[in-house]
Amino acid sequence: MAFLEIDGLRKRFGQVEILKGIDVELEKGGFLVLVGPSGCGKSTLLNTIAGLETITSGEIRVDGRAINDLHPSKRDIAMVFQSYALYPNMTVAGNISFGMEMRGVPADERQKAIDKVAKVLQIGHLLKRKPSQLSGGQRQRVAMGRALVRDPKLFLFDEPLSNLDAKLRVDMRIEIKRLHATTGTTIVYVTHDQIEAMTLATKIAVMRDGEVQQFGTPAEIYNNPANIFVADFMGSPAMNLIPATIGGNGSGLAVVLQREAREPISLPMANAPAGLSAFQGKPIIFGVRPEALTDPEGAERNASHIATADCHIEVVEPAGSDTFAVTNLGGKGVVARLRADANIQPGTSTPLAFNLTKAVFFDPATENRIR
Amino acid sequence: MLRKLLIGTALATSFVFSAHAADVKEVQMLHWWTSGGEAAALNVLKGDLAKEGYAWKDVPVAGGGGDAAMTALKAMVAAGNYPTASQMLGYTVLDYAAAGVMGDLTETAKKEGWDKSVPAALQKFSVYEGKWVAAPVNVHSVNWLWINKAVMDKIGGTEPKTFDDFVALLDKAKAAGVIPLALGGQNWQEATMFDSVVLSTGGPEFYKKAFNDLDDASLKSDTMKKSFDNLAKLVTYVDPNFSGRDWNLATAMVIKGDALVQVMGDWAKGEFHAAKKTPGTDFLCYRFPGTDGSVIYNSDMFGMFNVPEDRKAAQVALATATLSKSFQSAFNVVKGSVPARTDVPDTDFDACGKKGIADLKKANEGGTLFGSLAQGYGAPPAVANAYKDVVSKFVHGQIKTSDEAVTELVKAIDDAK
Amino acid sequence: MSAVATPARQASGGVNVKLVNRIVIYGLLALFALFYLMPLFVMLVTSFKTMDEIQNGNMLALPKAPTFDPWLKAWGETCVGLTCAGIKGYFWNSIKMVVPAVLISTMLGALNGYVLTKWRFRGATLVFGLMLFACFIPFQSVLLPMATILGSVGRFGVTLQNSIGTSFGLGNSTVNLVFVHVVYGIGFTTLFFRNYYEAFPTELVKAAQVDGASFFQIFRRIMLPNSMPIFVVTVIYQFTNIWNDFLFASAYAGTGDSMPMTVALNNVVNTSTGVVEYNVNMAAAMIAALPTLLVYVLAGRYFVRGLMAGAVKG
Amino acid sequence: MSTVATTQIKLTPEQARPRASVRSRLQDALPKIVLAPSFAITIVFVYGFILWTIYLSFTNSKTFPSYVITGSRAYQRLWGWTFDTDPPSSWYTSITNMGIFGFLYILICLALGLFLAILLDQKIRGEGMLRPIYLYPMALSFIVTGVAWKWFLDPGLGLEQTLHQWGWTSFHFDWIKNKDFVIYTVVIAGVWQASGFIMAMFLAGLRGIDGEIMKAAQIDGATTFQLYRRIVIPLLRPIFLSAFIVLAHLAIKSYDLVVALTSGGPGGSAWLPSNFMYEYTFKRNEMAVGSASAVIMLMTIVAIIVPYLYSELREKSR
Repeated sequence: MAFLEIDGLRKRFGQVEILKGIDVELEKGGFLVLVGPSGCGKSTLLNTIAGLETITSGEIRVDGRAINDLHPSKRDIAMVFQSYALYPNMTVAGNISFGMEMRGVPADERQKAIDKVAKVLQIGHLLKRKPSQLSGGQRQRVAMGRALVRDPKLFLFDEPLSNLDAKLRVDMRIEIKRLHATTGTTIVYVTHDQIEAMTLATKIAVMRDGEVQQFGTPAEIYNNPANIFVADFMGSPAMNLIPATIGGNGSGLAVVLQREAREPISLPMANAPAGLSAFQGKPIIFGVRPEALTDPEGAERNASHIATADCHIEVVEPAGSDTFAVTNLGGKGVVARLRADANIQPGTSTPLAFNLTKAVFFDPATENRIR
Repeated sequence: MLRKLLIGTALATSFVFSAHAADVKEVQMLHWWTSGGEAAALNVLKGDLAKEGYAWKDVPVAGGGGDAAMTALKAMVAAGNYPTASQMLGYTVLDYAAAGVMGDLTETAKKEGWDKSVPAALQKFSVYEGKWVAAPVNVHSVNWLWINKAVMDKIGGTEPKTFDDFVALLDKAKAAGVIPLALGGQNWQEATMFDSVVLSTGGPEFYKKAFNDLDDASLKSDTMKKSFDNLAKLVTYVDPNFSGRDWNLATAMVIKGDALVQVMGDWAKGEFHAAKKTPGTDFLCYRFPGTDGSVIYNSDMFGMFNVPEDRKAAQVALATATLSKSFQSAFNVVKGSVPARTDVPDTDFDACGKKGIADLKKANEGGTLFGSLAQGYGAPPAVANAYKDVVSKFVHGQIKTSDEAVTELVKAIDDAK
Repeated sequence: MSAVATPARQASGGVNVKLVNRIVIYGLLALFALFYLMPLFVMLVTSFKTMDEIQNGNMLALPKAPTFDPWLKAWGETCVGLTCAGIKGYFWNSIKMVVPAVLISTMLGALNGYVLTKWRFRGATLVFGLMLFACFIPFQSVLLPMATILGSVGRFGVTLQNSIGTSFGLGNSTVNLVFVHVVYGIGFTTLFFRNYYEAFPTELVKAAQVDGASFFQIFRRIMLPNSMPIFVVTVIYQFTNIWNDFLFASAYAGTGDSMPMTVALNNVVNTSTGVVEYNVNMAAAMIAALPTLLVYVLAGRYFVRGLMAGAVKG
Repeated sequence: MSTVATTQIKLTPEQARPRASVRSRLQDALPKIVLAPSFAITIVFVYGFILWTIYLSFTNSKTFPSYVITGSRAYQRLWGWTFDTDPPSSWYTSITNMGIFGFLYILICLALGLFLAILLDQKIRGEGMLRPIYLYPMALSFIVTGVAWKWFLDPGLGLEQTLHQWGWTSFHFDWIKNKDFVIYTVVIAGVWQASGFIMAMFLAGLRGIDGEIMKAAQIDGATTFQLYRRIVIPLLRPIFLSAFIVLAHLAIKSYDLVVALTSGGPGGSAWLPSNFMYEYTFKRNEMAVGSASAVIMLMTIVAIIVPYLYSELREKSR
């Protein structure tokens, strides 16, 4: 039995259904990231877990106990908000200990807890200040301190890093990861940033329009996206989604990619997914991540199935650690990720290796994965 | 239904109060006499009652010539908290009596002989369906001229006996460079003056028919039209800034000699007294020309409410004291008005007061004591105010001709009836 | 914002243009200050004149022989009805009515604003709309029905008094006035607080909920301590309105022992057929207005700050 | 997870429900419970009384309320008076005055308030002194200031006489004595009383505007005038609306203003509907007509305010 279980959760505002039957579960000590574009319902889902919003139907269980009807304070959770939600009228110490005060914890115990958390987060020198006297990063730390001090069963983070600048965001991300590793708490974390999702999560739920599109480990989500939306949303640069057709090639199936003013590329498929044969002669969406489309020398050695084709390079983007090259396939710009020192010029043709082991196929009608 | 409701609340109140056995030795008095002279006059009554052991609980609400007080009274009655007595004017007493909230002082009236001593014209308002419901405090009369004697001497004027005399006198003043007529351009002042103009123009019979009986033919008549013409004539003698002026400022113009004459009720005398002026030497009081022998009156009354039993004794004491000869004399000497009973000796009154008392007696006996329409003693408030509207609009030019004024007057009074 | 306006002027003209601009601005401000101060000036000079001087002199002229007598008379001697002890005694009546009325209506407004913004429910907007529209009812038209209800409540109070020995203040005219002002004040107080709390971060409330604070604890510990500006605005607004109310005060509390200042002042100022002492009236008026004037001058700074903080933002 | 296990888990909260549910239901209802008294008294003491007034307007109530329905005579009379323009009926005067007064009062207060706020926002030394000077009129009751204004506007006592004494004898200002202009003096005194408060609202709004927006506009080459017209004033839109509500409510309730300043004006030419209503209800003992006029006033307010409230609140709730 999982630690956090969400069963068939629905949430309706009048006529509008915000959450359309969410099923998610998370093991103890896990780190669940809810990710999706704004308006997908991820924050609402978090709020229902916190008890800040009621649910229309379904059940939320923590540690085997249904908590849907409990007051937020009775759910044994702690929450870090996007704006940090520090009480402006209280000092840092007051902010951290407010929850304990509400539960009637004696003053000396509160002080001990404050000191402990302050040490962990290195905010001891800030305890007497008011939130308005703190920098963004400091506020973030205090907000986390307020959550940590409760030692709850479940931590909830609502886009906690989105108000920080890029550098600080990376630092805090690492900090959160370290905190998770050292304290072993269970965390549910909302973000719209797929990098945060990939780096922090043990489980990711990709959401759109009040539905979970895919639920799984970061690797599953990344390598086996369930549909075009997930494939497109996760990963940076995004997966190349190229309109293609499935052609027969005597022995087996082949992916046919149209090119401008040149004959199409035909990539033979060795271990095509079973469902693909039904699409013979029909259009599909061919998905390949930039790192699976590279120069033949840089191609993954142990990949079982690589096809190479000459491509016309339109743009070259050296990014330091890698070089990205843009070619045109199936009427779309397609990004290939080459080694940093790959020697290619825009306007020339060069062979590119397609790692077809990592390629995925989607039905353009349903947008679902063809398996 | 309202009546039932009010009586119901009164009963409830009296039931609750009947639990107390002892009488409440206190009178609660709503009034709007808050200025120095008026308060001093009323203090006489307070003192009289104190001598009999009754405390005076003052409920003064000034403003708008009693408007604010009447609003407060309506609220108090709606709440079922009746005062022992309230200062009231004319038809208001009858309205409250019709609503069944007034007390009954008939016994006291019989004992004190009020039926004989109080002029019949006043009893029309203080007696409702044979029951005494109010005690009249005074009689004001409004058809007075108040003249600055120094100015009068300077221009060589004599007492005007007719309207034409009056116009001639005003012309003299105009020629001498003083403002002939001091008028406050507020509707009640204009209408009060018009009361006198109508009495002067049409005579007592006409006034009664038009302004007390609201006789349609009289209201429409040429005499009424002539009255408006006369009013228009008078208005030509007014200074340009008269509009909106308070009556006491107009009186001050006469006192200072900026103006010759003011047409105003006898309360104006208080202003002369306050300025340490004496009648005969500093100022003159004449009847409005052509109205000698008649009195247009208004009267302050103390309406007596249907208070709980334990407060009735105090109420009787208040009513008795109010109509006692000594108080009537003392009060009215200060207030400038004349006693509400005709058997009070005039020894303490000044010349104007003495004349007022004599005039009242004569008018009462001769049947020429008429209620002032402008002051709410000629007709119910709806009509009186409609009348004031028309007069004021005529004075200020919204109504342009006397013909139109007569038409409007008839229409307005019909509408309000 | 003003900080950025200045460089623009510098850019578009030289020092002279800037100087002329400043002179024009200060000139206009001073001119308007004169316009606003004029009636106060008239009242002030009049209150130091003798009646003779008022009647014979110019109203804008300074007093030739300033006298404090009108002030002394207004304070301690002038007649309010038949009691001639000045208006000093009516301060207390007003204060004991105004203070509870202001506090209760403000607290209710704060609670309502809190519920309407942070605990939205179906129909909350309609409820607010209905309460806001209530601000517009003409008070003259509620005078009588309200009196009827207060009367019944008063009789119930007497019954209680007789049966259990206390009326709980029912029927007491000060209590009545407090009630009336609360009833007709919550529309505006709710408007002020709702607009303020609308911009108040909801996450703070959520955080407090997670921290285990109850409905009232959140209000007391989180909302109220952060509502100072709007509190000042509302209190000033309510204080002014209730202190200056005449209609309800005269209708429900005209009797001497609970008569508020406005009624007393009105009784001094508005005489029907008596001599008007303008100097005393003006002095009495200033004395009566002193608390509100003081509140405006002292709290004016917070007032603007409070309005700024959101009272007008919506 | 077996079916049995599921059942067991479901059982526990099921059993605990009676106790937890009463409390939690109370918790859920608490906000509504808190709001309920305010809402209830509003319903009774505002809307109940409005219904009462509407009822009375269809009776023949005179001095006291009468509860016998007698039809719409009060409205017929008001309707008839609406077209009595020569000579103007009191009702016609009241409603035309309301139009003139309402329009000018609100417009001038908004314009003057905004103008003063902009001036005061130019880093003025002595702002702390000027602000209360502009604000104080709101603190005074018109019972008092009315007298001062009356004197000031009186040609024989105030401004005109003073200027004549100073030698400017051709100066003429007698609006308060003129039936066609007296309503404008009411506007002047009304503006004097409320414009400072509106100034404070605008000043607060100006202080709340993000300085960066202003900087951006200046970089775009906007002149000071353009800056205010194109950027600042549009940003102050919500304050215009709030100020409008405050002013509209003050305008409709202006009663003592007219009484203290003009005693109704020459021939009743300064009346506003609230004066009309008070006169008929309390002075003329025609309560039905007074109530009908109150109902018409309220309906007018509904017509003006409700669309605003609707659009404002609908936007907000989204």
